[in-house]
Amino acid sequence: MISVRNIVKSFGGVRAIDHASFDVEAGSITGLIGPNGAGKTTMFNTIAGHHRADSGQIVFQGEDISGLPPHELFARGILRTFQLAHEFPTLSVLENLMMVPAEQSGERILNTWLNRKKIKQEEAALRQTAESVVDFLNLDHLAHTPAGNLSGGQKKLLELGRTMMVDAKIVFLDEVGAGVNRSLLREIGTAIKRLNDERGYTFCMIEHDMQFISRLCDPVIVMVEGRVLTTGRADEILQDPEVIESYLGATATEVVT
Amino acid sequence: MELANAFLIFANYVLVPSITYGAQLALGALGVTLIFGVLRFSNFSHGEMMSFGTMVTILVTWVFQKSSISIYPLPTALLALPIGILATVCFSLAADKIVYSYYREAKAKPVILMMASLGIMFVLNGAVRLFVGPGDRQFFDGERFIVTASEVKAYTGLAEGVSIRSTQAITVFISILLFVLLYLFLQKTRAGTAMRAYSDNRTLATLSGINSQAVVRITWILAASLAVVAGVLYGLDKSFKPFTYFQILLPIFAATIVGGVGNPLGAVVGGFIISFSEIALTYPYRKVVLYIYPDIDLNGYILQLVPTDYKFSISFTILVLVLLLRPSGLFRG
Amino acid sequence: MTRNIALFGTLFFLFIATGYLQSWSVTLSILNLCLISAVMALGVNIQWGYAGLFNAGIMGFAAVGGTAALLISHPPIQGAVAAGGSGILAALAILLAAFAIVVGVRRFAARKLRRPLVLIVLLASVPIAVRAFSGAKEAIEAFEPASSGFLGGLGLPIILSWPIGGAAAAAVAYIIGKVSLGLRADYLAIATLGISEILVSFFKNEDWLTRGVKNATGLPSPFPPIQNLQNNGWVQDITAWLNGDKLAQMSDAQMNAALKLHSAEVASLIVKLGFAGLFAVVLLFLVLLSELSLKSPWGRMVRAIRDNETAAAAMGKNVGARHMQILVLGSSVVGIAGAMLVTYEGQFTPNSYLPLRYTFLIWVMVIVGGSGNNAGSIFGAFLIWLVWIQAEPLGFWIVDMATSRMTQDSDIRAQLLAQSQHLRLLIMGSILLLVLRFNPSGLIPERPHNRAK
Amino acid sequence: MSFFGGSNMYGGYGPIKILNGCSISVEPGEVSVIVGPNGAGKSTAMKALLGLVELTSGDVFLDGKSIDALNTRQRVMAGIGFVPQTENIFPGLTVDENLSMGGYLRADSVADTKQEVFKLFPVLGDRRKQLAGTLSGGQRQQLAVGRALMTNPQVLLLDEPTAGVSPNVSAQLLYEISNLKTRDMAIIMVEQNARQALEIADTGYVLVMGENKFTGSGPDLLKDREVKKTFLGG
Amino acid sequence: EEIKMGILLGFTGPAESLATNMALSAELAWQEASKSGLLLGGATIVPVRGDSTCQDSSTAVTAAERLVNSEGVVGIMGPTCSGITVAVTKNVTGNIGVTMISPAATSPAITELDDGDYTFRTVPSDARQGVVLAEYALESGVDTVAVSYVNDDYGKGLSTSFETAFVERGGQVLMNAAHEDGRGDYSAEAGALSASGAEVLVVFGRFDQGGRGIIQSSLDVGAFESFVLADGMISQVLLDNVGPGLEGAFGTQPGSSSEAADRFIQLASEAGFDGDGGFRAESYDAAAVLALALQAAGSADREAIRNNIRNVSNAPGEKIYPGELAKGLEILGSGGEIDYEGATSVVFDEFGEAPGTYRIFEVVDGKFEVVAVR
Ligand SMILES: Nc1ncnc2c1ncn2[C@@H]1O[C@H](COP(=O)(O)OP(=O)(O)OP(=O)(O)O)[C@@H](O)[C@H]1O
Ligand SMILES: Nc1ncnc2c1ncn2[C@@H]1O[C@H](COP(=O)(O)OP(=O)(O)OP(=O)(O)O)[C@@H](O)[C@H]1O
Ligand SMILES: CC(C)C[C@H](N)C(=O)O
Ligand SMILES: [Mg+2]
Ligand SMILES: [Mg+2]
Repeated sequence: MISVRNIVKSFGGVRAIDHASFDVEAGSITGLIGPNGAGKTTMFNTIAGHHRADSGQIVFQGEDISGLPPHELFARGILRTFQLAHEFPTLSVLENLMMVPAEQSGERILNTWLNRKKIKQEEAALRQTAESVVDFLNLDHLAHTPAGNLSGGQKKLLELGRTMMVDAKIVFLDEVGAGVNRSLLREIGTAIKRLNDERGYTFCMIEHDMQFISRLCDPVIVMVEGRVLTTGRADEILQDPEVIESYLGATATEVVT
Repeated sequence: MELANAFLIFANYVLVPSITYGAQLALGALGVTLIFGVLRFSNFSHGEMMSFGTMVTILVTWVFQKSSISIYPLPTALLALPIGILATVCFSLAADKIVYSYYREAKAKPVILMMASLGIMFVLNGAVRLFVGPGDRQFFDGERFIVTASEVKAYTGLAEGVSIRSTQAITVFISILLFVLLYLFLQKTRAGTAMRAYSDNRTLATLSGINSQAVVRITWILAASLAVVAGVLYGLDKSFKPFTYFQILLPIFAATIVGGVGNPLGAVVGGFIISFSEIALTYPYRKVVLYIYPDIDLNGYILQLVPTDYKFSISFTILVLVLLLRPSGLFRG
Repeated sequence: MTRNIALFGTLFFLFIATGYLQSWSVTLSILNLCLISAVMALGVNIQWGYAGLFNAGIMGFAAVGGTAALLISHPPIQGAVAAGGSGILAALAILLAAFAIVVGVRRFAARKLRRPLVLIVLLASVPIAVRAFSGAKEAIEAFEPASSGFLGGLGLPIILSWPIGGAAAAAVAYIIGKVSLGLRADYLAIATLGISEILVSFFKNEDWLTRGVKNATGLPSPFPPIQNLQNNGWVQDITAWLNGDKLAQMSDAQMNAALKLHSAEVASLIVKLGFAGLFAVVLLFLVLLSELSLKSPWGRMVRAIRDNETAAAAMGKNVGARHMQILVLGSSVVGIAGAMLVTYEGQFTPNSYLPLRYTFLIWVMVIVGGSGNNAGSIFGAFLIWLVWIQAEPLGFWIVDMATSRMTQDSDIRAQLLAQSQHLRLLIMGSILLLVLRFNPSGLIPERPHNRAK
Repeated sequence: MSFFGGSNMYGGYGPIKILNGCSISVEPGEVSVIVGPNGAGKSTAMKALLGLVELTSGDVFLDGKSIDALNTRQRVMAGIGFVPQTENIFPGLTVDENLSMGGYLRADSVADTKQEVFKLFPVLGDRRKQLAGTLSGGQRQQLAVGRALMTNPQVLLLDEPTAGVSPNVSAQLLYEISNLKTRDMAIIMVEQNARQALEIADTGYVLVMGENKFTGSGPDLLKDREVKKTFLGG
Repeated sequence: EEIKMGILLGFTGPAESLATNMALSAELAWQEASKSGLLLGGATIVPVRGDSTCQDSSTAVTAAERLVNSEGVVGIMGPTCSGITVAVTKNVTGNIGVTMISPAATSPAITELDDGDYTFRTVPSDARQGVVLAEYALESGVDTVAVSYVNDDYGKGLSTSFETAFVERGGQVLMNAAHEDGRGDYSAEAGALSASGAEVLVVFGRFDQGGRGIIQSSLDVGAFESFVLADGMISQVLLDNVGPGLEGAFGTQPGSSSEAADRFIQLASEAGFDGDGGFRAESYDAAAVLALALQAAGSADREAIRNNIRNVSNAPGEKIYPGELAKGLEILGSGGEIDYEGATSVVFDEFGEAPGTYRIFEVVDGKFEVVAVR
């Protein structure tokens, strides 16, 4: 579905991505792991249009999308979450969700003057969706709180919730799990699976929780120092000595079980 | 010979004035940039702080002059300067205590602090005029020129000369000195790093044991001192008039921004960019060119890029152009 | 809500008090400027309060609106048009033609040829245009320089200039936006401030167009001149009715004199009321539009962009386009206000466009009133303008009171009284600081949007 | 009474009450771990211990004395180090300067400690001159912990130190933290990575809605079925 | 009885440094009239001040309204600046019918202003000053100049009338460029003007603002040695501040008899302020004319005052000079006629302004000395 070809991205002297290539198959839940500073977030930022790659190409469903701005990628169904939560602090949790869908007729200023009725109907529908997402994330009691007042983990949940507001084709999740309570993370995992099964979302996720990765992801891509080290099924990867050496450390096996 | 003339005329009308004016702007911009860098707001009262400090300095200078204390050939005002600085430092610390600290603690948005500084600006503006009135005040004494154009002409036998005022030399000297000191202070000392840390993340600074009140105090002391030095030097070179101190705020801000707010080096470079663009771009180069190419027929053209009517605009145009190429100023803040 | 009612109530009371203590005419003058300021503040609020755009170029947009009022309403000056109109038109035509050719070249010519061709076209056309233009400019400015020396305007009703001023400001804002919208807050502020200085110095120095610093006075008013109005029967009737008690006790001659005096006052009151009505209609209309947008997904999107641009972009919002839209809308509102102001004053004086008055003061209004909230900004505009005007007599009064213990001819008292005008800024500053101290997010702050039902 | 902690803490953000009588404490040479669902008030409790959140009632004590009257900076000077959950570095300073700021209060030389930190997190050594704001998420986290270690405190409070840190580094980090015990440091740590954290915990707290729900030694809690199911993800 | 009169001047803003002494001068005249006890059988004039800002017409107009409508003044001395004078006339005084005499607004635009004959001025229009100055300059052998004017209606109007007259009479203006008041630095202007090749610099500005800045900068770099000045620049303060560089410069200022002018300066210094400087004598005269017209009107009636302005200040009648207001009041009180001359030879023509007599000053030994009157 999305194909990353030979991307290079440097910041001053630091080469964050160094000729990395990989594919994410339609319908898969692909994991992206690697040690801190491997270039995973930078890769997401590049795909989602927040950075421009120094060289290389990103192809989405046959179209070269390198260098397109974020809002156009969104329009094509490419969504992402942020590793450091990017909520809209003065908007309520519900509003944070309701603002997500694009092409809302109420976002056109002329409509807000001339076409109030249509807006009202759309809003009602949106609100329902948003409320169900809020329920799902256990944030219902905070639906009307400004998102800036959420706890660290709650903000991460909100990040995830936003991807559930629209029919995305592919969602890039950057460490949704970090800081999220493990019991809740289980449920999130279930939800991701469901979205994948029922709505046909493709996922590509960065995560450091190996349990989570091995439960959900196939395949798993390993990045190290800006390059793709290897790709494979989770259980294979977890046994790979190189991966253990550079990333998992001695406790790896223990974690998986 | 002719080349020497060309150079002298260029130096006299473009180089020396630009350097002086640039240094004056740079000194002002250093104070603005410091407040922005550490306390994170644009201090609109800076011009009035300059004016206030200069006013005190003038009053003290008069006392000195009456009791014939002097440091000839240097202007007496330099002797009175510390007292002006002291007064302004006291004022700004008081203003911080009464006004700014409240918003800092309430974690108000920078724009609120900016508006508060506008309030301080209004108050100072009124207060200075209540004290000394709105008129022009001359307080320069001492030797005005180091060398005048006619002296140079007589000495060299050339057709052109260049004049250098003592105030110009003092201004340039002091601004270089202050800039170097400030730079070293911010980059090399623990207190300097603490100031930058504080501006980056206040809570974490407290958590690291940095005394945020001390940081704020040092910042105001530095900014107020810079303001008074800038104000007095400017007043010595031109004259003291409250209204101009408000007007000069705009080019000072422009200088700060061009260089990149929060960056002392940027403030200095910004000051010179503004001054050069005002002076060098509006100067008619007819005579300079004629010295170099005596035979050329200029056909009545005076070779002025921009009329002086637009000199303010030209410096702003440069500003916008610089920002287009480097959206956060020449040196990142 | 009760708080807002209390605040607006206080304001209302202050206006009434001004009416009783000073005069209704003063009250209405202040009110009209308040209304105009409120429209400007609304424009700033749309930009800063809704979207976090730091536009410090308010002055420039007000000047653009003001220029529109001049150019729409001033009768054309035949002599000047005859002297230089054709030259100006020719210069314009040449530039337009050149522009058309450049556009054509960029679209159709081979890639390699584009740059050289564009260069050639520019090099050929610009000097000709400049020559035609400067000749015309000189001719126009030489035409009766003391009384005119410019082209004049179209001689159309001045009210037309309100929408046109708005549109012109919008167009200017579009260009400014193209240049400066990528910048971070403080940088955007100084860039817009700079560009507005450039605009104003253009209006100041291009005499052929605006008459420059020689000022264009006597612009037609939408209302009949007071001198005519005061002689109208119905005005006299109203005057007689209003002053019935007083007039009854006078002799005929006295009565006629008094009637004349008072009818001038009444006529000016009527005109001011007329203006107040027009301004209020504009203000309400703009507020209505702005509230409709703010309380809809558009408003939500804009606030989201203000909160976090990166995330908004990732959620599919075209941040650049929205910023441009808001800059254009807000500036056009300011442009309308600029045209209204020139209409009200009946003159265009480019020297009066000063950052302190048009940029900082308006910003103070928005922040003191409460940014992000239209009611707040409007309240701020009313309050600050009232204070701005009343600080002067207030300053005098304070000094007078404070020194009343001194002997009548005390030197200090005299000195302080003589400088009392400078208390205006001091008082203004103190009030600003006091209000901010007790209401850091403004007197009527942005409503938290969390209780959306 | 224990060495350091808060007892019966009530408080929150202005009118919003978050803590409802929770108590947390730690002894020198021991590690206390707090776990709980998102929004339970864990971070708030930590902030309360530092004086960053105002308590309406309850005590914070250190070494047998109440330190309620001390402000944040004074508590830091009394020897409490803290790594917040977010905004825990100086983004505009270099890595090196960040660490120096960590050692700001120390009179002795910080060079040795810095070397230790670099040994623990080699990547920080490689990036000494890089601006901290441009580090990757996990690198930031390492820097944040490194900064707190620089203070060489008596009491160390860590709010989710391993969030976003890769498994090998986070395992090592926890190992180092348990090593700090030998230096008689008292450590309180909030963790979502609860299994590993509780393993090294002398005391574990489960916080729900601002109240202590369960308290016990780390291994005990790990064994508790209910705790396991509802908070540790089964 | 207390009768209120307004003083509307630019107390804040770019002309703020002029305002204080202008106000004192006006108040001096009113005090004189009130103290004499002869005014309308013992009435006193109470001055009320208003700030015209010199730049912001909205504020100025509201201040004027306050004076007229709430303070109920019967006449106004002011404003300082021409633009504001027009605005206030159009929006307030011209409509309501309150006499306003400006001591400083010199723009030619005011001559034919549609003011219901309520706006007067004790300074002549710059249209005339430009001509006088141009003629004198050519006579003194100055034929090639550069002009620097302050960029407002005053500077612009004056420089235009000067250039026209100068060129018509055979002079050459190599550069005619504006400067702005209140800027931080004027070396750019000085450089550009000197590069024009002219030897003499004509400055139409303000002695404590840009005008002074231009001269200072020119002297500092040695750009010019000879200067020609206009009324806004004639002030001892300028000479004191700039030093000997202005020696030999000459310039014009409205007014005729120097003797009368000196009388005013004398009066001022007795009252404790400096009467020598921009527009102070004019302010005294404007205020005096208002007081005398009030006396002639016989009551505090706004229209009657207006109708008597010319009666008291134009011939025929006994000539009245500064300090002689009591005498004037007395004559008027007994039904006689006066011709108020004042410090600046006050006459009002059909447009309500002085036809313009100018004193020509030259700087000799650091002082302005009158060398001619025309
Ligand atoms: N703006 C920048 N300037 C300089 N270096 C940068 C910048 N942004 C990222 N880097 C560097 O690029 C490398 C890759 O960072 P990235 O955030 O992609 O890592 P990551 O794989 O997401 O790591 P983590 O698991 O810790 O989140 C890091 O070494 C980081 O320090
Ligand atoms: N600044 C604030 N203002 C108002 N409420 C806040 C603020 N910060 C946090 N809260 C609220 O306090 C509650 C507890 O927050 P806290 O950060 O202590 O949770 P936590 O237990 O640390 O959660 P997490 O595991 O997600 O970090 C949350 O419901 C949150 O909404
Ligand atoms: C103060 C003066 C220089 C005012 C000037 N004469 C004018 O008409 O505006
Ligand atoms: Mg990352
Ligand atoms: Mg937390």
